[in-house]
Amino acid sequence: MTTTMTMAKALNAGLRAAMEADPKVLMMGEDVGKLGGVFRITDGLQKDFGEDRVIDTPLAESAILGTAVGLAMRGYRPVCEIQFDGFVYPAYDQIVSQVAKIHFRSRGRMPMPIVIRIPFGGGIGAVEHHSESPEAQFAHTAGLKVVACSHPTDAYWMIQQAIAADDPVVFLEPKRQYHGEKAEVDTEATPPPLFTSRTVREGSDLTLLAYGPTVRLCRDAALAASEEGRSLEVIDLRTLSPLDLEPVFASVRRTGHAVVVHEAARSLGMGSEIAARIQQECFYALEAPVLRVAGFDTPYPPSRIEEEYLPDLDRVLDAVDRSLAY
Amino acid sequence: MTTTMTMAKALNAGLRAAMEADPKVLMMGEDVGKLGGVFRITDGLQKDFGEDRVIDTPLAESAILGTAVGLAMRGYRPVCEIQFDGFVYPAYDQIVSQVAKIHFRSRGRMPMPIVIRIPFGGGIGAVEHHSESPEAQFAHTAGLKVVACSHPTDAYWMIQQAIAADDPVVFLEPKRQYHGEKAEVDTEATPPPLFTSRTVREGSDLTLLAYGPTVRLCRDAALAASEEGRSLEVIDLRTLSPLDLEPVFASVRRTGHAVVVHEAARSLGMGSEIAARIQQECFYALEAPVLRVAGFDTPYPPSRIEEEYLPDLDRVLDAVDRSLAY
Amino acid sequence: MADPDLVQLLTPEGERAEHPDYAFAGDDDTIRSLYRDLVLTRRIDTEATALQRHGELGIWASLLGQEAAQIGSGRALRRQDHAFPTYREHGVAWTRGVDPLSLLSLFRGVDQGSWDPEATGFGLYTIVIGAQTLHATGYAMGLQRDGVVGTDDPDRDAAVIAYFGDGATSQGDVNEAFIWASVFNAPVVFFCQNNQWAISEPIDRQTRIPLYQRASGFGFPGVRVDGNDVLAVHAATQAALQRAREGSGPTLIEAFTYRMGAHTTTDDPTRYRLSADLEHWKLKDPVERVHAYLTRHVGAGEDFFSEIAEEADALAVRLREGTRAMADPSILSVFDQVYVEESAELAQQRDEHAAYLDSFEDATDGARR
Amino acid sequence: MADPDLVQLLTPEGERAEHPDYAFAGDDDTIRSLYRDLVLTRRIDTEATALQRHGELGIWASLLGQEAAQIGSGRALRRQDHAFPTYREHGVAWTRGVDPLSLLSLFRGVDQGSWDPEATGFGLYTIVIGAQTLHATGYAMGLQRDGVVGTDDPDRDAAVIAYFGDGATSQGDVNEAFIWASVFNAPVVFFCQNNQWAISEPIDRQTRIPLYQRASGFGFPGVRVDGNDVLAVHAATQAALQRAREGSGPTLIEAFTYRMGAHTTTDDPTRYRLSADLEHWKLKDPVERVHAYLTRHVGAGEDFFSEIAEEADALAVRLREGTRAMADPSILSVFDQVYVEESAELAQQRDEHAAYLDSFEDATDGARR
Ligand SMILES: Cc1ncc(C[n+]2csc(CCOP(=O)(O)OP(=O)(O)O)c2C)c(N)n1
Ligand SMILES: Cc1ncc(C[n+]2csc(CCOP(=O)(O)OP(=O)(O)O)c2C)c(N)n1
Ligand SMILES: [Mg+2]
Ligand SMILES: [Mg+2]
Repeated sequence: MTTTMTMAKALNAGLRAAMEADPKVLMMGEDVGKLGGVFRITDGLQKDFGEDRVIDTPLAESAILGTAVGLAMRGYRPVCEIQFDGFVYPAYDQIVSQVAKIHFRSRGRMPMPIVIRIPFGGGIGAVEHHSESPEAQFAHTAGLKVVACSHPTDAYWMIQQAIAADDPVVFLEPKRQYHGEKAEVDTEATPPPLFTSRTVREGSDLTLLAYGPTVRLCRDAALAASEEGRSLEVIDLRTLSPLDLEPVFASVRRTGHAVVVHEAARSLGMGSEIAARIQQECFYALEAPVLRVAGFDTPYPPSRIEEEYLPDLDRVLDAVDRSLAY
Repeated sequence: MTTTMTMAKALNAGLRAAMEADPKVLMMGEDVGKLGGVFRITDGLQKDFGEDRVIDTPLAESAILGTAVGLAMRGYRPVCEIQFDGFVYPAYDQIVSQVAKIHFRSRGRMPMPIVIRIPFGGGIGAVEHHSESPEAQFAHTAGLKVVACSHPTDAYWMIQQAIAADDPVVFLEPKRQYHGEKAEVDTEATPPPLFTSRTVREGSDLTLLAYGPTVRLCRDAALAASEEGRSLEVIDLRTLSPLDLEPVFASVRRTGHAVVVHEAARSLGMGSEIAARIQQECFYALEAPVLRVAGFDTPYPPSRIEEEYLPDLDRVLDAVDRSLAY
Repeated sequence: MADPDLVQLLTPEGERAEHPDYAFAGDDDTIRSLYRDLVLTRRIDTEATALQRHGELGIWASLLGQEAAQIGSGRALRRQDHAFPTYREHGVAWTRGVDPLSLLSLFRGVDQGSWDPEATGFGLYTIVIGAQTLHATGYAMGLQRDGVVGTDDPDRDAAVIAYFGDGATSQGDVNEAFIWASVFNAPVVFFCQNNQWAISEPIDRQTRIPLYQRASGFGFPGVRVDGNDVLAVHAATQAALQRAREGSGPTLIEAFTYRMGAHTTTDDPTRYRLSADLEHWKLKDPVERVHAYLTRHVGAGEDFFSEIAEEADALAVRLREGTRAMADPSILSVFDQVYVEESAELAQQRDEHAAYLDSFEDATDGARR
Repeated sequence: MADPDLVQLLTPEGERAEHPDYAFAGDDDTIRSLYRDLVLTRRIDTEATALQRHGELGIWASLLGQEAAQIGSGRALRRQDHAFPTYREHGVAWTRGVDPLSLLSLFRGVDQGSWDPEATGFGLYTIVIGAQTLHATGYAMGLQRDGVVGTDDPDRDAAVIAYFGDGATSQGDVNEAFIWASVFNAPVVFFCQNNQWAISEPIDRQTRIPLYQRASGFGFPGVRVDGNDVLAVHAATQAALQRAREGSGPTLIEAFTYRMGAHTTTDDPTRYRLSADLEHWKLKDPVERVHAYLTRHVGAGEDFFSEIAEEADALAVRLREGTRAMADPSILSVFDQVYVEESAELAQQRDEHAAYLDSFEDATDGARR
């Protein structure tokens, strides 16, 4: 059965399916209940599953994660919503020192099947702290898994897979696309495994690597480039930790060129790890250095200039030009 | 005048000199007063400068940094001691969303001359959370500067330079070496600028990049390699944000080979950024991929096996072999 | 009957009330002046909301209903005191002489706060809930070290006031601020505007007892005032600030009020609260009761009120025009204020981007793809 | 004279005392059994300290002086209750049937906690100060959702106890745990061992009023008990646990005690505290007073005491030998327990390292450089 959905609706439907499938699944966070979250991703869930399973929490992110740990120890599968990317940091300690480490600390006795949902990325005209891209910090943290969805179909399946996974998953949702492009979601299809990347568009001249909000940008760039006779392959990384780079290496071995695109600051962003891995695995195949199009190494700017700050079609194509001209 | 000092003593002397030079300099942290810190780095300072300038704080890292922000706004220069690397995370929000961003937010009106001292790295036989290497997360955060000292002379000067700097500096101290190798510190010398890397040993076959605890390891590796007729150049990065890579590029252009060594987890560790930058800047000069010797992508292990976990001479030399054999 | 645990000096009907511990320190002229503040503050808010609707602001956080809490407390500050706001303290900003246009530029997305915190004694807006309460406490510790607490010199002694909401009381940071202020006896007044809501969550999601009682657990006094009564708020804040300046340490003030509008312009409160509540609180309006008092007991007439209305109209025009005239910053400016001492690395990143931008200028048609 | 704000049921001299609200629920046999616990716990501690001195443990956190606080509270737990410790609750571990050897293996650096938290009802040691108080609160919320609170079935109703120190009360996490427990009325007992010190910092760095009063600010009861009086601790904990199990929500217990030893074996308390304090607290020893009571009022004789002493000696031997016999884990094991579902990426890292290690085996002399 296929239904046309925005990403917001797809996530909502995915969460609902997960709650129906397993009574141990809980939603918790600020405003997730009656309001259905500031983005309405949990819309209607409290009404249908009750206040014990969809918990409007006190305003304290460390406690959202800290109590989720306790609930997980008791056999629950908490899905924590962080209202905006910039507000995950009060919970950082619980995430990196507890959520990420308890399975290891307990020698496997205490799995932490917690999902941390984070609307991330910019472009919504918001004030400070509402447009951050914190993924690299989590991907650097052993014990966490980190994924990002980029369109409604993935959103629908990936959130269910993340909830079903027995490891803690940081689940990144490109908030700018919540209410954007719709897609036909086949709710009876068999989705690909969660921790896999996926080729979105095939091409032979250069490999464009993206995740979350930049997948669509890279698709657009590939389209624009094709009009100039250039064939770009676009890969949606989907999983940032673990990385699923074999398909990337295979692609780069064919194209000889790679450009990574993300909104997070360039230094120590995902692009750094991916470039480091590609140059190691595809050393002789590379015809140009791996290039990165990313946020600058500055705080996120005031929103009136965020479109100039964020990677855009021109900057991606410029990098493509530079790589191919190398 | 030169004095023989351990790194612990050198830091202590540097802090004392900074407090003498500027009455606005404050020390704050858990146990920094009467006890002089669990590593005795602030030994004797409270006695000489009083409880108003050397503050034994309540046990709350977020508040240590949060109040330091307020003190900085009032014109003070707080030097915050985080007792162990693993305990910086409760303060993470204040560090990345406040300390790092207030200068930017205020359009330059509010500098944040705060130093965050963190004893970091492993090898001291400690329990969990006492052997972490959190540097990459701070180096990814725009608005912070991040440096690491590796021996007593640098420790003496760099801490004073960090305190004198008008930007927030995360100051990483390789705790394993606090009471290790002593050095003759010339307290009247003119130190190199803070945000510069330094060539520790010249060589022509391969460039070894290190900082903090791995500098000594790489020096030892270069020595061992020289006995096998290999000439390794060792660069102490010293500054992790900003990076000072021009000397590194120059070196790699000569040697064609580079290996980065750090204790932090490999994925998204400093090595990823450095590899990404080297492959970009030295593309044609590289004769082998940039290799990384780092902590594994796992939590830090129980201490009885930490020596097997940490990068050691064999692993460094193995990477050197692999690079040169490429 | 009056609630014994709620300080009230002016009833919703506009009648003065007595309280054993608190008295309003001003005269009727002061009240006229506070009334003007209340009206102008409300007008700033109305205008900003309209500007947001017209697409001139990205978002706006309305203070509707909280005017008295903000004006009463802001006017209790002395020049040398320092306020640490959240994102909703437009009324306090007004009392500190911050040009409302600089609030609007923030919500427009032109900058993140352009006023001078030291010159105005009004810190930058802080969006991460509760973070500023620690900054306030640290600043207060700085005052202690500067020797401007408890000197008995009223022009010298200074204090700090930290604003936060009911929701914020659940954050670790706020509780740590309570602890530090108590342990160091810091000259800080914790001013909680309990507007009953944290976005969609009612106060019972944050506490099961009245918030002002939180202070007792940390060893300092807490008081609940009618947050819609500008006289009571002024009196209670003045007393707490005086305690702080004298070196007697922190106080928690809970200003019991109500968020009459949406959380921000992107919020839809009809999803989570009843309009009956709003009706109830309309009867307690903070501006109306001063209007009633001034009319009935001070003989303020048409002249007085219309003069203020004109001033408000003029202010609204200035805000409207000023907002529309605001220039966007240049993208290259983002590189400039990251550090005091720019790094070569970042300078290179800026230069590269400048060159990239120039490449479009150089292109024959000057256009991007 | 008895301190009215301190629950005491057995004086330092070994005399029973009355309290209007609390009574010890056991008989003299129970007290004999508690005495045994106290002695054995102390012996575990002494032995571990010695093992550390001999280089067999990396570090040890002594509970000397806190035996009664731990045994009294631990023995108040029912099988179905769950305890969340810090790193010092060796006595509580004992009451939960955790083999002390598994505490030693942690401090030796062989693992990070090898007992089964679900089977023992005793969570893993948590070193980040305060973090476990939130885990405890979440676990308690899980009990509520499992329907094992307030059912009136004593074998079913369960509660949680969270241990933490005086220093920990300053952490945001602990205060957030108080808030959540209060808002959700969670069945959790917050058990604070106020041993007067957080490493070198005396209690006045954390609070200016008695800690048990903290609870009132959050809307739940707090009580201070003589933490060196095993009967009082038992009674107060049992009452608080019962409240929790019945669905009446959280309680804060402050066990007023003293850290008689160093913070850990790496600490040197002579740098920051006076020996006079120690002398004062020696008179309040938690073991001695039970000894005195048993001797004077229960007629426990040589037999009883020497039997326990022998048991302690045997335990010490077992710990010594068991510790020395502990095998180090293999380095490759660090890859195994990072995730439930291993990733291909990490498997590759393990395989590479295994191959690297093998390369030494293959080398003619098998030796590394
Ligand atoms: C740390 C953090 N978490 C979440 C948010 C998102 N958020 C913004 S305002 C708000 C509610 C604040 O409620 P309250 O403290 O009562 O202040 P009010 O908005 O009512 O003035 C939330 C959850 C935030 N800004 N910071
Ligand atoms: C978040 C954090 N900060 C700092 C430390 C280092 N540290 C370990 S124990 C301790 C003092 C704890 O004092 P208290 O809570 O009174 O417990 P006690 O050790 O007295 O039992 C400190 C500061 C830590 N473990 N965690
Ligand atoms: Mg509110
Ligand atoms: Mg203590």
